Formats: sequence, structure tokens, C-alpha cells
Amino acid sequence: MYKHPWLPNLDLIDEMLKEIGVNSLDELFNDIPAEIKINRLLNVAKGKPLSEYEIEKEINEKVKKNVELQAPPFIGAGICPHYIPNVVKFIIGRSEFYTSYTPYQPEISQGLLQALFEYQSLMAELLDMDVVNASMYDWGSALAEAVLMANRINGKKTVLVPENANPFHKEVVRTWIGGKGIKIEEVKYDKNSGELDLEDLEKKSNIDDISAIYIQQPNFFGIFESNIEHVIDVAKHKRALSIVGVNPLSLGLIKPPGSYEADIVVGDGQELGLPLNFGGPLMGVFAVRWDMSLVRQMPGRIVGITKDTNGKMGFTLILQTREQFIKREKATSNITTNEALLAIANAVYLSLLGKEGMRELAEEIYFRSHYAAKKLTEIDNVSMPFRSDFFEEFAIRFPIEYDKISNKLKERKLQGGLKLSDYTSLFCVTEVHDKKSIDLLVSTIQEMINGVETS
Amino acid sequence: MYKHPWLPNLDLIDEMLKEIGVNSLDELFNDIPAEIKINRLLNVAKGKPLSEYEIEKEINEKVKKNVELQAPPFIGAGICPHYIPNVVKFIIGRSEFYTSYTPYQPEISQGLLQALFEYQSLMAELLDMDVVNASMYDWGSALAEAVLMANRINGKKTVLVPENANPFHKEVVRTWIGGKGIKIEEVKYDKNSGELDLEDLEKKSNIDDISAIYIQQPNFFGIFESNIEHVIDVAKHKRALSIVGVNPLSLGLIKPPGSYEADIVVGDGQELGLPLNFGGPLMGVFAVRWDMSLVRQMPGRIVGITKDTNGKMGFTLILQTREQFIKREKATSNITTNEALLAIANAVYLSLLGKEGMRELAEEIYFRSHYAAKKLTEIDNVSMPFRSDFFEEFAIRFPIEYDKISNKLKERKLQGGLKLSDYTSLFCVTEVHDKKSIDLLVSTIQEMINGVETS
Amino acid sequence: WDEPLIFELNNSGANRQGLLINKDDEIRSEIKEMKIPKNLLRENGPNLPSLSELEVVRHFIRLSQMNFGVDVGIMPLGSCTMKYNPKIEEKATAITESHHPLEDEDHVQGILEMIYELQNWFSEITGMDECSLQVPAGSAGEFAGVLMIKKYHEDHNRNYKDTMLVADTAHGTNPASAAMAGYKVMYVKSNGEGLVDMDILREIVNDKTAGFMLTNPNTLGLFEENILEISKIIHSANAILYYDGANLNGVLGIARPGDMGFDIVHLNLHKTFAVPHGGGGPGAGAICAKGELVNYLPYPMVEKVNGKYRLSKIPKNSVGKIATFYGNVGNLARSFAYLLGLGPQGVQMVGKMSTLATNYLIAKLRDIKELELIAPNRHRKHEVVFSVKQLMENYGVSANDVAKALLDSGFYAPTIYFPPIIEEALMIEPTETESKETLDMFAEALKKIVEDAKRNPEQLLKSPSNTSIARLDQAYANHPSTITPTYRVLKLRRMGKINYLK
Amino acid sequence: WDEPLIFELNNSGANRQGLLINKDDEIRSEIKEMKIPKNLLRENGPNLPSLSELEVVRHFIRLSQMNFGVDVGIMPLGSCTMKYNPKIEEKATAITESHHPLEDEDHVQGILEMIYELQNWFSEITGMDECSLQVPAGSAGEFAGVLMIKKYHEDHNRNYKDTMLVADTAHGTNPASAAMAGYKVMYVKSNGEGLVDMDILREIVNDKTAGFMLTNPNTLGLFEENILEISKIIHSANAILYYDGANLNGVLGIARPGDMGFDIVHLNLHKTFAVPHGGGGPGAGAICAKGELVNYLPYPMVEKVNGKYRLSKIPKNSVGKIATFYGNVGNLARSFAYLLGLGPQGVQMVGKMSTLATNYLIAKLRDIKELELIAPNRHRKHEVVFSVKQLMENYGVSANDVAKALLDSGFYAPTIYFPPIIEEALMIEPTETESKETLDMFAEALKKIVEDAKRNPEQLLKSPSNTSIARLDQAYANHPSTITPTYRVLKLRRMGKINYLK
Repeated sequence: MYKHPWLPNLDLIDEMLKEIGVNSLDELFNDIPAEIKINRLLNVAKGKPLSEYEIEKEINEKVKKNVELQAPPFIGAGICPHYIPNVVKFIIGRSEFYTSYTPYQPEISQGLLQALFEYQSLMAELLDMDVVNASMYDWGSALAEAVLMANRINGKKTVLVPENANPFHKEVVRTWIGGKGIKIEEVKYDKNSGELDLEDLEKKSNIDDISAIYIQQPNFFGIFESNIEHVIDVAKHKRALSIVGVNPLSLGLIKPPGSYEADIVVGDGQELGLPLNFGGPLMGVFAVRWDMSLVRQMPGRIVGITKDTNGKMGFTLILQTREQFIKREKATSNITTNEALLAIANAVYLSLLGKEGMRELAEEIYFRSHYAAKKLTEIDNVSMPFRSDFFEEFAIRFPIEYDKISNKLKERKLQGGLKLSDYTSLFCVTEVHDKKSIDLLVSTIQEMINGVETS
Repeated sequence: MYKHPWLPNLDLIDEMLKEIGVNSLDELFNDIPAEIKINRLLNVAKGKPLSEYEIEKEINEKVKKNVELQAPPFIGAGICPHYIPNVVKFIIGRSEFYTSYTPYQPEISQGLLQALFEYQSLMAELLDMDVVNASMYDWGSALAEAVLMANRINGKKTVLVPENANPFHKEVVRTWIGGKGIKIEEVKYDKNSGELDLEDLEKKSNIDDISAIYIQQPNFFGIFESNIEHVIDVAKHKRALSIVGVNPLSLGLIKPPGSYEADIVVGDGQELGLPLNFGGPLMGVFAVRWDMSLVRQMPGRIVGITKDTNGKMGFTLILQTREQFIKREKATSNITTNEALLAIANAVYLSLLGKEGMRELAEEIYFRSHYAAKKLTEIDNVSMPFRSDFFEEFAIRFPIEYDKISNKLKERKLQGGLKLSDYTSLFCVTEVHDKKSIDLLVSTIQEMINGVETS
Repeated sequence: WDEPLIFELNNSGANRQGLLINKDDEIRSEIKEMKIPKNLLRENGPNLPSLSELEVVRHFIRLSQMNFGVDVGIMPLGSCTMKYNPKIEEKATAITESHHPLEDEDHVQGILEMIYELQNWFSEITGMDECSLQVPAGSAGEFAGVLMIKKYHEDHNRNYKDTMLVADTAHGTNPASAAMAGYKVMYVKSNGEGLVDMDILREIVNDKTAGFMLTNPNTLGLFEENILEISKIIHSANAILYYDGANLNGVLGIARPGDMGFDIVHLNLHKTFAVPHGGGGPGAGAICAKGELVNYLPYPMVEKVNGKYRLSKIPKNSVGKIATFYGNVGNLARSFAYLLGLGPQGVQMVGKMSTLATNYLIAKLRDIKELELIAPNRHRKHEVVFSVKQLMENYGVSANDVAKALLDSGFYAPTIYFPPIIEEALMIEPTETESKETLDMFAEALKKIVEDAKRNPEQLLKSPSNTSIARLDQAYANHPSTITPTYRVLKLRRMGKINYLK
Repeated sequence: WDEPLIFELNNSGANRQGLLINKDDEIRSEIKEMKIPKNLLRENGPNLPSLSELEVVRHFIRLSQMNFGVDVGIMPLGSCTMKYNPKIEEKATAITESHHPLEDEDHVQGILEMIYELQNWFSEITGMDECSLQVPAGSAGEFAGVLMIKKYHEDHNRNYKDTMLVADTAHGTNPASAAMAGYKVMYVKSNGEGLVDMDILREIVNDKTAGFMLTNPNTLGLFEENILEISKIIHSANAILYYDGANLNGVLGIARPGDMGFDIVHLNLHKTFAVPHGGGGPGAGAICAKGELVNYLPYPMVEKVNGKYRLSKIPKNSVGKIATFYGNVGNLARSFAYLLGLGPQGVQMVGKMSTLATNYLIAKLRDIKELELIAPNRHRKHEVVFSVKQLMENYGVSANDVAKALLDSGFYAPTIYFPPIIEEALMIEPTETESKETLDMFAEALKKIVEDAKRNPEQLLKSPSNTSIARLDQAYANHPSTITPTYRVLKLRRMGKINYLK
């Protein structure tokens, strides 16, 4: 191998070895026991370095093995397709951002630090919370960190989690608390309304040792929890921490968690200008109230304002003594690489939309998801299992098995909702689903149902 | 219209009018006679401002109305499909380059000026010429400017142009010389070799009043003009200027025009890292010898080295007194907006490939085009009309009408060559045509020929 | 920072390459040797640098950081219309990017439909009958327009028409284009109000007049209010009235050249229709005509035949082709996206808001007596030209000095010394895309510079000092003994091996 | 330059919006009203800024210009492996970008095939049996690894194993991850050669030892040459040997953790496999295991069933899911492109050339006695740690001062004060993608700074001075009376309306 675009010194090996004073590259590895040296090429990639043209061909082959859908997927579960403004991609594609690193040297990283500070600040406005960190991996891990954080604060071991919270998030929480002996107690939901069962909450909250109470707004079924403030009150009353999970987009319409004094807020920034990415990278949101006992135990990086030796305003990472590279085993989390670039994407997105745009977008999503639900339930024997109002996602009950519908949609290169049970499915409809594609979804389903019922 | 992403002051009209001291926007247009004011909305676009999402939908609809070919087009005529390195697109997508303007303020435009200087310098190395301008529109207009320039220099009125030069370029020349009374005299080519007919050149060069002699290397049929140095000698002898048109890619293999002392060199940078763009923008190359009589009459912008008040090296536009914004009707050309960004793209491309890469690429194109020609001529009764060696493009004669072949290829979503006559066509094969797609072209043609011949 | 020349990055002599070439071994085994005539073979490869991908990327990224564009700050370059280029435009190039101009027309119906729609939209916008988009830039369109005039007169046996009138406020391209087409150029003087002097015009228009090239609003930003009368005078001499579209932005959607009496119009799509300027190009153009002159437009144009779009429309007396293929189609796509985003409402607001911006800026600066205006009571359209003659006379501070001082304030500079009829001219075009806040800051900066010029002119003469380099020596750049247009010349100079350029 | 906060750009109060929302009127006419419970409605919209597209673009472009990345210059951050990220990688995101994680598996066979191939390639590269790519970053992988150890021991009824050993040169994530999984952490001291002290290790390993977390090469850049003996000691106590992959780059393709005796390995794809660091993320990770431990890997993994790729592989004792879906698949695609470009030959050369670069840099600096090395006769691998203790003691110049001075020389700074066992540490990782020329310039700069430190230490203490801002006040940033983590807090502070953070 005598030249490669990514290895500039292949032709200078001898010269550099001479400067070092050794005779061969192998000599530099003399300290590795011979029996663990691999003296062969690894069986990876395509057996030889590919040219950029060939890499692109391989990429295109993978792309072609995926199915290009006729319409954006009608599936959500917390991650929904949205329109991504070109400005967002353009900004995070700037070399100075995307090839940079955690701003350990603030003087030469003011741009990144300011952008992250602005992310924190914009998200703070949306959530109505005073302190936001500069990102976690995703909603699931942010929730897990919140649960661990509550345990660090009050030492208690039980966390109440709604049955109607996102099950994918709950799976993550279960994994993360594995080492700490924290127990999850699920709170039932009302099968008619789809909202949390307040009686069951009352009952479960009488358990001793409640560290935190979690609630998701809107919940996994897309349904607004109209009694969310009551839930927060219960937590306060039980001296447990309240953790609220939110779809940040919905906050263009509904009350932010800060307004009802949630202690910790988690969520995912994916719905604010990020692609689906087959589920990752996503963008974990994490915020707390203006309370040192919370802030001190918060995971993740935080950017704050300071001044330089000339008194000029500047930005720097703050509260670093919570972090792993200083506090090691006493750190508030092991997180180091987070989703900083996507936090900037969120910041750009929120800046583009602004106050009014956020409301307009949330409204449009509300209307479109309600339109889809209305049209679906106009089909004979199709209904909505839950009564309460919803946003973006909604459950539908069918008179035939959902698998059949799902297969029919697949034939037509459509992706239907998430199967909840044999006859119900959870759909997601956003601003990228135009009337034509919603109507196509509905008519395809109608056709299938008619076909099965008449056969 | 109260808000639009591209019009920041819609909400401030009254405030700004007040500062001006008028009462309405209309008042600012009081000097326009009422009878020529249009008091209606224009009938353009989709009747209302579209959101970015909707614009993207319209764009995608246009994309879908085009046919996505199975393989890159096998057609050239001076503009050929090539692989474009991602770095090239990345660099010319930098805001500081692509939203900038002609560097009238050099102190704040050193980056652009240096990049253009580097384009000139890299192209100079490739052509072996000392002076290169910072771009013309395309090969055709560069050739036209060269012809006009020769006329300005020697006042003579006839230009000899080979029959086997690119006819699309010749059309442009004919248009551009329309106002100046310059005449084109075509020189025949040898129907066996495909090269210029030296006897006819001898004959035509005896015409009085020859301003310039043009020759294209390789010529329109992709064929190397092996006697190009002789043609330059004839021009010298006749005191005419020699103009050489080159495919810059071929110069990875063959002698550059500077080595045989061409006066003016033109060509197109499209083959150095630019997309086809349905024929535009392209990238006109223009170079001259180290001779003030040539340089002074050169069209277009030129960047040169200078120093600042502290003696530091810097870059600035030079020889601006040739240009239209200073010299007006005495300028060497009316060109102002040129193809600067694409000159930078060429510079990035040439820097990536380097000396060795240029040779490797030219070789690869040579081999692939010869492979395609070989495979095609292995079909019964298919032959090459010209004997001389070629590069990238080549003519093929078929036993059946080319229109039939062309239609068959179209059915298979392939784009064949350029029809030269009823039975011949000019193909183009480059590094983006892999063996599989060449073989597909050949087998499809074979199938068609067999089908016609057996029917 | 300073960045070395790309030729001087690799000083280790290492063999590097920033891109691997894909080689097909099977093909190489079938075609074993090259048959290129020996006498043609290049002996030494071109002296291109040898660099890894990172070295190339870093070099050009660093160069880009030493440059200024609209995405970085306001560029109030008069007559250049440096408006914001919406990012969605880049998506539109997907329509054209990978298509060959000679592909079967059935393969490119999407492209042709777009061109067809743009032909119609630009006709409507200009008030002309038809447009050809075959011209790759504004000045190429202008040249095409002049050739049309020439051919038109020739066809009508008016070869005696050998003179093109050009306003003395006109862009330099106007006389240059006229000259390229073989016309003599005669300048029409402006009157004290900065408008075409009607008396002079009446006097000089005669049988020899081939046409009159005019921008409206003119380069002073003033609307030629006598345009209908001008049209009468020109047409009464069987001459052609030509509209230079460089200044259309200020009246876009308000008044159309066609309605003003113009016969031919060119558009600069990189000005009015938001194609990014790219450091000086590529742009895109359109050339439009009315009445009989449509027969002279450059070919080919797109027409719709039996429901399919075809490149088959060749005006019967066409002047020919200006560019090798169909103009800068890739940039037409950008304007297409731009127009979709504006809609008819937005198109109209461009004219209104750009004019509002100009007059607002004038209002913010009206108290500075060192910024003099011709016809101060007239509203400007797209741009305004101030004269800083007083600063020059009283403090030795020139328009150029003011421009350099603006660079130090973090702004790009206006166009200077243009039009030539204004002494020490600062030609400012704010465009509709700059916020009031930016206009306020720009006005403040200019105000401060004028104050500084009066208080401490020496300091100003040394500007810029915040840029990567100080003022450049133009004499050194252009002198035959020091002129250095390429690296190979630089190398020879360093070795003392090159002659005067003579 | 300074750039205002995004909240303070619009100071005219104008209603602006950088993106129009597409509204469907037909749908709105069908769904006339919203039924959201009144008590939930947001009364005042969020206080987001109101800006045009250009204002947003310009703001963030200007911020980007106040930042530094690998595309701008060398970032020799030790243990961060800031190598060049080839531009082709961005194309690879087309594989994953628009696909929903819960789409029908038949829709995403291309993605799943890619994940499957990467699972195999990373297994081969690490010498492990299987890899799960479900972890979104290295430390998440580490956490998964520790959870695997925990569950493994629990399943074998070894709940008494409550202690995780960590080398004292280890990354901070190691003890943090161990603690998150509920382990006590015990540090294993290094010997005078910077390697694990074998005597100490033998002494402290006992029944309670759950595992040992080690990087090899370690953070001093030294290969733990006793690794096979370490493996024996750990395994003899039924403990697990864990490999922190952050430092893999220096032995990539040369020696594999699996062959060294490690049971579990995590990889940081944003380090070794060229995923761009993005200002601190997103990265991507892999967690790999050998033998019985593969049953504990996080789910889901991709398997091939009847010729189709499925997400159905759930290790039977899996610790669960670390991330909500399947890890950072979009970044896996970038590593996929990177590995295709390297090929097996390139993979091996990464290890060799990165090690060559480190030792070359050491050689260039060996004459500077103020840059002290532990075990100076040992070759380093991916990185080297110098101590500038002498500068501190004799001139009062700290590692931090040297770092700031490097910023002024146009370079990014090394990692400093790490590992903690080295006083005034400068931890430098050059990577294989920096040219010899760049290494030479970096060495020169460091040499000059050491000289300056000796000659004129005061000057150095004031660095950086070429950056957009001078040294920042960390106490002010963190004090409860001045801490300001968001704009809303800043506003309250300015109004004197906020309490101490307590």
C-alpha cells in the first residue's frame, strides 16, 4: 500500500522511522507479545481499499435494498417523520461545527459554546424550565438518567411509571437501573379515556420509598393527560421527584412542564428538525428546575455565561465537577460524547420557526392527525379505542386483524401504524403527510376491510 | 402578506415609511407613470408563496418527470459524465465562497482570490501555459472570444476552423462574430483517419487575411490529431494566431499545448469535476502565452500576486483596465459574471488528483473507451469509421439505422451516443461507465442488430 | 491567518493523492496497451501538487474563512443585487445535475417543463412576448440583444444604422456589448436630476441610431420618468429600446419594461432572481423580446408539442446560440425554486421592500451633509449613490478610503466610483433581504466613518486593519516586471528566469 | 467578531419567521376546531426569537466561524482520536436517514444488511465472537459492558463480587460506568514504567473482584505488555477483563483485544472509525463479547434468517436495551463508508501510521528537556503524555498555559491534566491523518512555546490573545450567585430578579 487519500505519510515511512531511530514499523510494536500479533489482513470490507466512486456504489446498493415508500411512514412511537429545513442541514454541515470536539478550550470554541447555550436557552423557553443540559442520547436514556438522578437525590428505590408511557423508553429504564436495585411500579391507565388512572396512582403512591413519579404528556397513545398537574401534586405530596416526559412539538399548543413545576423534564429533540435515522442518533432533552439540589445531580454537559479577563462576556462549560472526567466514580453520569451537533440542529430549527411558527406547526399536526383519525373512523366498524383528545399519534381499532391491513399497506409501499394488539394500531400523522397520502392510507385500509368482510 | 422568510421587514413597513416621511409604499413609486404601473399580481409560480416543504415537492415532481437512466449516458460531444468527488461539492458549498461576489475588495476576499489564482496556476501546469484567466462561460464562448481576440490583434478577417471540430462550439462562434464581419473557413478532415486533412489546410491557409487557425485536440470524434504541431507551424508561418481547443483531461496522457507553443488555448473545465448540469453552467478555459500582445487583449478576469503596505504577499485582480467596467466600449470583452465558483471546483479537483491521479484517470478513461469500442466492433458488421487512435469519445458505424438502436436503448433506459449520420454515432465512455454497464450497452445493441437482421 | 499556496503544502516530496481512481482490472486485461502516437505522449506529467484529502479540504476551508459572502454579512454592492440566496435553491439542482444536454428529450421532460414555465414567467414578469434562457449571464444576454438589434436592422435593410446610444449612467457592459457587435457607441448625457436629458436625446437620435440601451431604474437608483417619451423618440427613428435588467429589482412586480416601451430585455437571474453569485459566477440570464423581435431570439427555446416539451423552437431569424448548449440550466433551477417560494405576492413585495430599504437607508443618513445626493428629493428604487466629494476635498478621504473603513467595521463595501458621472461615488444597494436592524447598523457605521474622516483622516487612510491583509499595491500587481498571474511565473520570478511581460 | 445572542438579533419587535408552515386548507375545513382540554392550553407562546431565514443562517454561520474543527487544523486531543472524517461518509447517511426504526423489516433490508456486516467486521477487528451496535456512544457501551459483567456474575451466583478494578490511568468513564452499575471502584496503580503494577494487581485481585477495566494501549500510549499475565490473574479469580476501546487506534489491525484475553470490548466509532465528533456528539458505539458473555449483549442484534436480515436476535441473557432503538445507526453508516475506503490493508495501516506519527512527534521533541516522559525508552502507540512540571516549577507556566499558547499558534491544544498520575500533563494524539509537515509545524510551535515560557513567562500567562475571547473566568461561571445556564436566567439576572442557585 503506497498511497491512500486518508494516509498522508505512507511514502515517508522510512524517513520518519529514521528520525525515530528504528529500522521498521514492526519495531514500534516490539512490546506486543508475538503470540497476540495478527500477521494477516483482517477479513473486513471488500478485501481492498475502495475508491470513493466505488464506496458510493456500495452505498447506493444498500439504499436500493431499502424500500422507497410512497408516502412518509405513518408510524411514530415517539419518533415521527417531519420536514427538515435545508438551513438546519446546512448549518450542522459546517466543518467548524461537525468536525469539532467537546469545547475543552473555550477560547477557541466560543461559536460552539454559544450555539449550545442558545439550544439550552431556546429549549428552556419551550419547556418553561430554567436549566437545560446540552443533550443526552435520547428520550429513553434521558428518562433512565432522571430515574437514577432521583435515586441519588433521595435514596429511595421505587419509581412510579405509567402503563401508558412509551414502552421503548421503559425498556431502557429497566436496563439502566439494573445495577442499582431500583424498582419500577407501573400505574394503570383508564381504558376508556386512555389517560392515567388517578385511582391507581393514588393507590400506588402509597407505597413507601417512592423516589419519583413519571408521567408522559401526551402519553404513548398520543393522548393529552388532562390531570397532569394533579400528578405533579401527588409527587410533591409524597416528597417524590416529578419527572415529566414531553413531546416538545406539542408545547406549541399546550402548557409547558415548567408552568406546573415539574422537577425534571425529559424528551426527544428528534421532532424538532431531525431525521428519523432509523432510530439513532436521536436527541435526549434534559431539564430541571432552578434548584441546586437538582442542578448538582444533573447528568450531562451544561454551558454557561461568564466573562474573560477583560470583562467581555463569553461562554464556557459549567458545573464540570459533576462530570466523569473529573469526578470519576462520583460523577453524576458516565456520559461524555452526547448529541451536541443535534442540539445545534434543534437550536436552528427553533430559531427558524419562532414562537408563531411553533404554534402553527403544532396546529397543523393537530389538524392533520385529527383528519386522518376522522377519515379512518368513517370506515364501517373502525373506531378509536380512547375517548380523550390527542396530538400527532392516535390508536385505531379495526374490525379485522391489523396484520392483514399491515400487509396490504406493505404491498402498496405504505408503512402503517404500530401494532398495539391484534386489532389495534397506533398511527402517526404530521405535517409531512399531505391530504393525498392520508386519503391513500384510508382508501387502502377501507379496500382491505371491504375485501375481507365481503369474502 | 404579513410575513415571509425572505422578507424581514414586512412587519415594519409603517415604521420605516415614517422614518422616510411618506405615508405609503405607493408614494415611493410616484415617479412611475400611472399607465405603466401594474395593479395586479403577476401570473407566475403557483399563485401563492409556497412553504419550503411545498417547494421541495415541486422540485421532486420535476425530478420524477425526468428518466433515471440505468447507467450514466454514453453521450459526450465535449461534455462527459464523470465522478465528482464529494470534497469538490463540499468546498464550493461553503457560504463564504458561493454567496460572495467578484472580489472588488481584495482585502476581505483573499480566500477567493487565492483560490482563483490557484485555479489559474493549476490549469497553467496542465496546459503548460503561463497565463490563464479566471474563467469564461464555456468552451464555445471561449473559442468565440479567442476568435474575436485574434481579430483585435491582427485585424484580419478569416479564421480557419476544422470540420472535425465540435459543431456546437462552431455554432457559438458563428453567432458571436456576427457583428464583426469575421468569416469562418472550414478545413476538411481525412475520412479514413478522422484527422485534419493537411492538404486542405495547406490550400486554405493560402487565403489572404487569415486571422487565426483553430485546431481541436482530441477532435470532435475523440481522435488524436497527430500532426497538431505542424498545424501550429502553419499558423506561425502565415502570421496567424494559433488557437488550440483541448479536453483538459486528455492532458494526463498527451502533450500540452504550451509545449508546442500555441498562442491561445481554450477548453472546458467540465471534465474536471463538474456535473453535466444539462449543459450549463459549464466552465470555459482560456489561456495565452507569455506575450503582452496576447495578454493585453485577453478577455476575462485575471488574479495576480502583489504585496500589501506591509510588504506581505497578497492577491488582487490584475489588468483590470482591459475590462468593461473601466474600459467600456474599448474593453476586451463584455464578460463580467463568469464561472468563478466552478474554477474553484476545478482547482479542488486538480489538487485532489494531483499529477499521478491525472495520469491514472486519463489512462482509465482511455482503457474503458477502448474496451467499449472493441466490444462494439466485435458485433458483426459493426465498425469504426476512423482509423486513428482516440480518447474517451469514438465513432461507430452500424449495419442498421442508428435511430433504431437509439430507440431500443431508450426502452432499456440507456442513453446511447450522438447520431452523426444515419448509420454512425459518437459514443462517450469514462470512468463512471463500469464493465457491467458497457457490456449492457453492447448486448442491447447486439440484440437489436440481430433482431433486425434476422427479421 | 496566512495559508500557503497549494503548491507549497507538500514540502516533504511525499507521493500523495486525494482521490483514488477506480481501476477495472478486467478491462485492463482486455485492452493491454495504449496506441497513442508516440510524438503526442506527454513526457513529464503536469506539475500538480500531491496531497491527501485532508490537506486539500483544510486548505480550501481555510481559504474560505478568508472570504466574505452574503451569508456572513451585508454586501451593499450597488447594481449587484446581493440578496440572500435561500438554501432550498440548492435542492433544485437535483432536477438538472446529472443530465446530459444531448439526452433524448423524453428523458428530460422535467427539465424542459421547468424551462418552459420559466420562459413564460419571465415573459410575464418583464411584460414581453417571449424569453430565451439560452444566455449564461446578463452580459451574454445583452450581447445577444445587441446582435438581435443588428440582425433586425440588417433584415430591414437599415445597415446605415451604426450607432448605439448608451446612457452615461449605464453599466460598462452596455457599451462593451454594443462594441462587440460592431456598433459605435454614443453616450447620452444625464441632466441635473440624474435622468436622461430629453433635449439631448432628441437632438442626437437620428437615422443612424440603431438603438438605445437603458436601465430603468438607472444606476443612480432613479426611475426614468420620461420613459414613455423616450420610447416614442427612439421608435420614431426606427430604433430599438433595450432594457438592461440589472436594476430590475427595485420595480419588480410594480412596473414592467414591456409596458414602458422596451423592445428587448435581458435579466440577470443571479441578481433579481437570487442565484448565488459564487464569487463572480456562474450566474444565469434571460433575453426577452416583443413583437417582431421575438423572431431574433437565440435558439433553442422550449415549446410544448402534443403534450411533450421539446427543444425544437428556433425563432425564424434567430441570431444563433450564445452558449454551447442551453444556458446555465443548473442555475435556472435555483431561480425556479426562488420564484415558487415568493409567489406572485412575494414577487411584488421584492420591488416594494427593496425600494423601501433604499429610501429608509437614505432617511437614516440624510443628516450627514458629507453624503451628497443628486436630486435629493427623488425617491430611489433599488439603490442610491452618494458622493463623498466633500470628504475628499476637505480631508483627503476618498470613496475608496470609506470603502476600506467599512471593511474594518465588519461590512462589505458598496460599489465605488460608479457611475462615473458622480464624483467619489458610493453606490449602495441594500436589497429587500436585509433586516431594518442591519440597515440601522450599516447607517451607524457609515456615520461613524464620516465623523472619523473629519476628526482623524490619517487613521482612515490606513484602513483596513482588521482584515487578513492591508491595502494592496496595484502598481506592483500590474507592472510588466512584477506581474505574476500563475504559480509557474512566480517560480520563474523567484529564480530570476522570466522576462518582462512584453 | 462578537455575535449577539439569537434572542437579541431582532430588536425591532417585527414579526418574522424563518420557515413557512405548509397549511392544508381542505383539511382545516374538515377539522374545524381543536378539542384540547382548556386547562392544558398554553396561554403565552414560548419566548422564541422571531427571525427571517437570512438572520438565522448568518447568525449560525458567524458562530461557526468562531469555532475550530479538524477541517480547520490539527486537534491533537489525547484519547479523542480526532482523525480526519472523509467527506464521502456523509453520502452514507442516505442509507438510514429517512427510515423509521419500527418500519417493516422488509423495507429496510439495506440498513439491516449494513448493520449485519458491521457486526461481523467489528467482531473480526476486535477478535471477539459477537458485537452489538445498540449503544449510542462509547461510554454507553462501557455501561452496557459493566451491566453484562454484573448480570453474568449474578447468573453464576457470585453476588459477592462487588468491586470493579480500574487502572489509575483509565478514562474517567470507566469508574463512572462501574459506579452507575452499582460497583465499588478500586484503582490499580501503575508502576514506574506507566504500566499496570503486576504485584499490586496480584495482591488486590480476590473473590470480590468482578472485573478489571483496562485500555490497551493505555492512556500514556503504552502497550500493557503483560496483558496475557493480567488476563490470567483476572480470569483465575473468575473475573472479567474489560477492554475500553477508546485507544484502539494505535494497535488497529496489529493486535486484537480478543487475542489479548479480553472478554468484553467496547468501541468508540467516532474515534477509531472516523465518525465526525460533531462538537461533542453524536458518536456511535459497539459492544462486543466472547464466549458465554455474548449471551449478555444488549438487544436487538441483526441476524440472517432464510436470506433475510432480521432484528430478531436477542441474546438469551441480554442486559436489555441501552438506547431507545438500535444505537446511532446514522453514524454506523459513516463508519461503514470509512471501512470500505480503508479495506483490510488500510485498517492495518491505521494502527501502524498512527503509531508512527506519535513516535515521530516524540523524536522531534526529544531534545526539549522540559517535555518530560515517563518510560522514555518505550515506544508509544496512539498517543504520548508529556509532563511540563519543570516549566511549572521553574517558571510558573502550567500545562494549561501551554495549551492556551498553542491556541495562539493556530493549533488546537492537547488534552491536559490527564491522566492524573502525570503532573502538568500534555496528552497528545496526532493520529494517522496528519501529514508529516503538520507534525513538524506542531513540534516547532511547541518548541517555541517552551522557549517563550523560559524567556518571558508573563507573556504566556496572558495567552490566548489571537482568539475571539481571552481567558475565561471559571469561578464566575460556576458561582451560585452568577451561574447563568440559559437566556431566561440571564434576563432575570439583569433585572435582579433571580435568587442564588441553592
